Amino acid sequence: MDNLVKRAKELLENKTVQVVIGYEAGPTGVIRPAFITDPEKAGKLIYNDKCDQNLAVYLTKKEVKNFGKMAIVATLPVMRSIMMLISEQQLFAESIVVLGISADGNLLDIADINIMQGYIEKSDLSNPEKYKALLAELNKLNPEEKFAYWQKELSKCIKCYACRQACPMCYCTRCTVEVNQPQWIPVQANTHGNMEWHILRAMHLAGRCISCGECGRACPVGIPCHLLTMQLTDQVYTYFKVYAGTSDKMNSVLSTFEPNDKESFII
Amino acid sequence: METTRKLIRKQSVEKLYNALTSNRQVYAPVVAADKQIEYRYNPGFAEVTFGHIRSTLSVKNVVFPKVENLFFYTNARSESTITDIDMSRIPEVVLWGAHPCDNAAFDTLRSIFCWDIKDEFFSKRLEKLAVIGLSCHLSDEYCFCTSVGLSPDSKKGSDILLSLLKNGDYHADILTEKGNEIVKSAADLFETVSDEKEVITEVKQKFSHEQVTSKLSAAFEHPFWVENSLRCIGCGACAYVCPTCACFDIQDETRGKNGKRYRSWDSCGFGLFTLHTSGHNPREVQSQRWRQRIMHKFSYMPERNESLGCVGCGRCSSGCPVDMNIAEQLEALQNI
Amino acid sequence: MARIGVFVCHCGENISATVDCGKVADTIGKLKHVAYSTEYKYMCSDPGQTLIKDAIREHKLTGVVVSACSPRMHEPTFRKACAEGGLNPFLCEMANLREHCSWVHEKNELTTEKAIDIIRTQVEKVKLNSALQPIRVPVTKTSMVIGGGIAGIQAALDIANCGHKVVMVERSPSIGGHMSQLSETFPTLDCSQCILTPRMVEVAQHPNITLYTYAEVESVEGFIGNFKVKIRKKAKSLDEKACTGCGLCTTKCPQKKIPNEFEQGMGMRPAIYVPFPQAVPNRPVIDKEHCTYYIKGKCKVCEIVCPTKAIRFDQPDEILDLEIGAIVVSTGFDIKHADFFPEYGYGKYKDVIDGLQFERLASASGPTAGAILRPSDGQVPKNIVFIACAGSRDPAKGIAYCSKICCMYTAKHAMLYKHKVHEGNAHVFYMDIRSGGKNYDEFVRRAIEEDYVNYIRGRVSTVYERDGKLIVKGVDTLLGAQPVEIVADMVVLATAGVANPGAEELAQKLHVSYDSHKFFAEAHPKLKPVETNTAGIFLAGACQNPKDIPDSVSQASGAAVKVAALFSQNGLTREPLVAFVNRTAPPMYSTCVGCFLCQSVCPYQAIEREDFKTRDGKIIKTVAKINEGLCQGCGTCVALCRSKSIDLYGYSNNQVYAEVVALLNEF
Amino acid sequence: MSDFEPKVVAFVCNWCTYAGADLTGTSRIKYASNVKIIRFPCTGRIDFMLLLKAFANGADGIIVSGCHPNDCHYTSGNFHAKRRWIMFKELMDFMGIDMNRITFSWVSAAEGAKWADVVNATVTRIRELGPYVSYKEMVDKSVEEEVKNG
Amino acid sequence: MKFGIYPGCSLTGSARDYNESVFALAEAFELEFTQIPDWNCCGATAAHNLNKELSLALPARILALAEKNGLDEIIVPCAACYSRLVVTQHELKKDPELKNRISEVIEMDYKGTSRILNVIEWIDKYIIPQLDAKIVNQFRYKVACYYGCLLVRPNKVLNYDRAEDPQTMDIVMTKLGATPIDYPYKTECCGAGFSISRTDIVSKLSGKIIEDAEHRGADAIIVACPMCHSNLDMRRPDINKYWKTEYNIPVIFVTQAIGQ
Repeated sequence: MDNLVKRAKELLENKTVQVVIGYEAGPTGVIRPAFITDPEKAGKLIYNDKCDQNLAVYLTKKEVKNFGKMAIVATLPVMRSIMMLISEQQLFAESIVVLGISADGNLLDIADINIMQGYIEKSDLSNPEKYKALLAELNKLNPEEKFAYWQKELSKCIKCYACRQACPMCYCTRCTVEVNQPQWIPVQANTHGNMEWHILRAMHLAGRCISCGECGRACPVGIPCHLLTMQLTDQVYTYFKVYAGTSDKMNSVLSTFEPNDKESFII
Repeated sequence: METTRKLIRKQSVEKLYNALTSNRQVYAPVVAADKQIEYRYNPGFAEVTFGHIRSTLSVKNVVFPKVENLFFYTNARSESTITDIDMSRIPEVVLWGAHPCDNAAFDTLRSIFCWDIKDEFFSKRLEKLAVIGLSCHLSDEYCFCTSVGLSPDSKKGSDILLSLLKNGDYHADILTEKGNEIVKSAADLFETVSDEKEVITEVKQKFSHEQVTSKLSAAFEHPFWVENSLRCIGCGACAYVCPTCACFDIQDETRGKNGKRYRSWDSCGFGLFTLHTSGHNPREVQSQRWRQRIMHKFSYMPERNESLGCVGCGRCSSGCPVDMNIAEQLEALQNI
Repeated sequence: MARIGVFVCHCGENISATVDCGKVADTIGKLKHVAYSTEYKYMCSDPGQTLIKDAIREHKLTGVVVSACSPRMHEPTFRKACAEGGLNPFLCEMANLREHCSWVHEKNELTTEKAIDIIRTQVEKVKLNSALQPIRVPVTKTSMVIGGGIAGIQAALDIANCGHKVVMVERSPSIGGHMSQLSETFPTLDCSQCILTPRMVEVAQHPNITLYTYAEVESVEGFIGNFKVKIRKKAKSLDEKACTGCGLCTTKCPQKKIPNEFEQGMGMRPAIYVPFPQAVPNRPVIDKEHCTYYIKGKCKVCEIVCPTKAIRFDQPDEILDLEIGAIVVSTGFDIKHADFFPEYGYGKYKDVIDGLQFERLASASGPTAGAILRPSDGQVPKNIVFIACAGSRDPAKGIAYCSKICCMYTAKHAMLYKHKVHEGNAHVFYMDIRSGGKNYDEFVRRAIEEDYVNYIRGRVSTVYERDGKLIVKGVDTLLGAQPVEIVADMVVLATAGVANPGAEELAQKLHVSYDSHKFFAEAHPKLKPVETNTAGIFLAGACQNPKDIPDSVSQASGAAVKVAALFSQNGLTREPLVAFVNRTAPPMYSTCVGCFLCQSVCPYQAIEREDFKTRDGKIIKTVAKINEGLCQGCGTCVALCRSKSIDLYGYSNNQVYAEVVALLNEF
Repeated sequence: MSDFEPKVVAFVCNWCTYAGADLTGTSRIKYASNVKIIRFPCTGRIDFMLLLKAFANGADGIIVSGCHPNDCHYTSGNFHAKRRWIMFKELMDFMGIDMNRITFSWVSAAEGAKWADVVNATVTRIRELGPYVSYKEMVDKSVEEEVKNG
Repeated sequence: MKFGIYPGCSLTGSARDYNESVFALAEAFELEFTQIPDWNCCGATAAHNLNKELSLALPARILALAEKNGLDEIIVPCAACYSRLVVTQHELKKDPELKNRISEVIEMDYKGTSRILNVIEWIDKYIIPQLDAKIVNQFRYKVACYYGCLLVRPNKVLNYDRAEDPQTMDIVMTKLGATPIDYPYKTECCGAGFSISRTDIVSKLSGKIIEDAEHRGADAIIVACPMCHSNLDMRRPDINKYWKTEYNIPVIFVTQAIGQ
């Protein structure tokens, strides 16, 4: 990715941006986020198919924002996250430079939001293929089996909230779980409390989830919690024909409505 | 007590295990369906793994569970009544096959829970716990026990420590009276020591913890903290998988007239951990929280508890979603 | 410590017949925090209310639960009683034992238990109630009427006659609207201008009405009683005070070939013009788009001829800032134009015209002085075809609704034609005749039976010209779907009434909702037909949907009453059951993170932005803030808010949560 | 399970269903007493978490009811609620939480008889389904987990 | 520029002249065609009345073949074929499930990425810009542009021109130097559905179309559909017999008009 390094270096040198958020390889070889502020260190930046963390989570982070204008290495999910963040007024288009990465790993020329929008619109926005199969499997189960499956998975949860912290859309400074008047979500990490937490999380991401799968990837105990939000992403599309993160002026599904929204269960 | 070493044959290990599970809760590691290593109560012997490097979660929950009820209460019109927890319900547990780092952590935890007043719940659980440890014959790049004064075959915290021999049998170091009791209950399974070689993995020392500790005292304002914690997303995973992290939160939960008070795990990585009611937060940003974590383990604890707050298990690093590698950072810290 | 008083009402025997009120009062009395519990035959009676007032004082109650009938019935009664007893009225809740329990269940243990559950739930709720003060909002007693058609004129006069100030804003140079273009009106056939002109003059002369013509609404901010409105007064290039309205300029203007809007393009006007002779105000404006001076930089004939030197070429647009208390929207409607009907040849064939053009032809003040003549050659049409439903009730073309007025005016047109061209034949193609209204159906029957208008039930597929005649191909569905072909001299399309261009833009400025056809939406289709969902903004006339004159006028009077009622108070008092966004100490200021999804969920635009700034003005944080004047307390934002930063007085998160817990657990 | 008396909580809006239930009362139409009503200003106010809380606190069934589409007192609260319930139902179905235990309905202020029907149908259905054992078990088990050291 | 061309049955049979003129034009304007290999029937006649999946599978196969051969734009001179192909593309875009099913039926991947052009679109896009440079004789005639039914309908699907009083062919003809007449029979039915079974109806309906063009003094009727052509031209003796007339106004393809 010589182009990426070159572009990052340029941006830092001509002071267009003060920090470039990208990926580097750690000493153990694990790919991790990198924050480059010195053009001489731009060479650390890499991009390969293992770079799957959604970096957009850092765009709302105070200490990163403090640098000034940010450039960010952005695969499709990152670009969609950026759209969501702008539409939800957590980010200004002028405060970032998008170093878009195409599906085949090449640097895209994303000069502005409209170009990014065009790119996103051309892309496949449904859930990633590898999760579609898992979702289909789960959807085949009967209700008792589903309930048993999720109880078993969620009993593992330790409420470390890595799923929340890794998610670019979970940018609230105070989460519902931290409200204790009333105590919406039990503090303790038991199966029931965990289930309520994960239902809450999925509902709060309904129509906002951009299917990056970061929550599931971040989970230290391996709960496939991303399947919950991805299921709703499918359903949002089925019912309302929209995918999240396609435009910076996008209306959130649960904060808007159409009078003729169809359902079949209200009597 | 004087420690003794015996031999236990490969076949006898299973017998010992089955004997233990017949009259106690044995908490042993298994490979779960999703390939995660987790501890379960009384799994079948065939399920128990002897070849794991580290379980996803530490085993601290046997003495410091995710949630510990402290008491129950009932509110009536004029007064409230409190019902204490029936401590006798705390089961006797044998921790099976835990590695030396995890077992050493029980001492660290004791130094926190019992530094002045003995924490009842912790002490009771520890009292009812017997540990049959297993020295490490495997390790990976995250392991750094040798950098924190331990080793793959440290005996600290174990009642019995098993070490794998080349021929598949085990040496059993009987370290405490509790261990001795267990051996006595199945004396026929233990034989005299052979001269077969133990298989112990090698863990390279990455840093000197003394040097880290001495550097930290002057490093509070160092730019290191911001530079190295930018990528930290502020979840509690490192604290929750850590065998020595002991912070907890106390909550009441009332439903109608009945309620309970309990404590549950908390993490200094959370933004709200130190948030005051006033809105002021002394650790407002993630770098300050990350610094707290390292400082606590490598500076404050050695100072106050005379014990290092880290056993080098590497879980926080392997479990971190953004590769906050603690050994790497400590290595860098000792050179600042 | 909470001290709750519970008052169990027997309601004669309405409650006590199935609920064991004694047991209920006893059981509740044993609950924690219940300081007083009693039963009484009629809580709403004077002695019953006195019981509450006394108990409040005697037992130092901090909350009251009256367990009686539905709160929808007596909540105001008991809240008032509490206030008189010295307790904040919003610390009183009602438990509905009658409608929701005693009347709907048999007499048994379960019913009594349910009564206890219901009361306990309210006890738990009332413990968490807050003492609230009614919200007071001042009212600026000046109204604005947007649009000076008949609806706007009526509304403005009615409000002004109630003694309140009215600002009328009209986009075109004269008020009068579509009604001023009409010839005669159905069903009485009286002259439209004859009845309208006096009212136009009255508007101009009324001391309470300020008229701004050639002006448009630039922006609207604020809320009921307190709107801040900017109006753009477009430059007329004229000193209105100096102008005497002599009209010399209009006759001398060398540019005379501009299609006359008032005549629907069937006549011409000069670049400096008065739209029509009876215009109010009767002063000319210069049409800058067509004026030779503005285009080429020289001419100024009008300036030269003007005896009072009133022409001002360099006059700029003027922006007025107004404080307004209530707004009546009466911007009217438009009709579908040429491109919509390629199959009818409208726009292609001169003799295919629309209804408004026919009005001008038939009007005595129109381009033909009232004679019905073909636009193409000025001949009297011998055969005329009227096509009702040209566009309306045609979902395929996007206009699914009935334009309502066309049946009537088509009948009128046919009648007028027959009255003027006795030997001519008038044919009307129609889908249905919708003539509901006083004397309306009789009017249509008259057209058919007395004036021999040929009504054909069926639609027209195409109109084309051949050898100078218009061939109208249609079908007669009453004669077994026979194709009909009429060779006509003129075709009149009763084109669909549609929303005014710019209606959508205005609706957005006003924050008023509109339907898919861009008509303004009423707050409730049945019970709030003149209100919009924005408090203080009302609708009159055809901007809501196509309407005839009587309907427009009655709605305008309705809207005027709404404005007058609002202005009859010195300030607005509202129940304080509104939402609020929490505030905390710096540096957080609020747990609100400013995603503003609540803004799109709010039906009332009640959610505003609040910036927290450093001393040197740098924005630290922007969070949501509820405008209490606008919030109606639906709480949709509360349920949506992910960080639970919004809450609702009266139905707070804590309260509703406590209710759920109280209903389902042992106490 | 003949002696099983299901606990059913009804979350209703003030303007339509609450008023409709008042009408059921004034019309003296009888219905099962298992249902207890919690009043909200609007269906838009009903937080989905409250439904879960009802189950967690031992409800066997839930009714959620408000104004028919286009009749909302606040013009659009029920439309927002409808979207919310569509998503909620899909999520619950995906997780195996029994949506047969929740009745969603539109009951206007004039539909006193419909309210009685909705309640009776719901109570009958919940009676057939029995207590919501699997959810209660999860809640109880969670309490048990704490005692042991899971 | 590489185009695909789908001739369909008519162009290889009754409308050979149309085919030849399209190819002649392409050659003259240096546009290269690739005939979609192994093309099949578009199903225009009866398939869509009998079996929906069949009626979609037939055109889908054609489109899939085009995709497989990398043909981004396909010219479909026959209006009936054009209609079937566009309708299929529309239906399958609307319903991804149906798309998958049809993909299975035709045993080929179908993405729906090819752009389908009717002959007028093609002329407008590729011929007109070069016209001035190449034109030899202006087509200075009064013409009646006859669109027929399938070129512009169903309007919501084709999204081409307006259904009533379409203009595109008139505009193209104007650019060629012709004077299109105001012609109300532009989209009237020629009786194509009864082309074989009830030639009397064809004669009656097509006769009116010709009559009006003659009456308005047109020199030629311009068409862009082989079916229109055959009804207005090939059936002329029947028409004249039916109406007892001697109409001889020529009916020519729009492509022939350019070539002239």
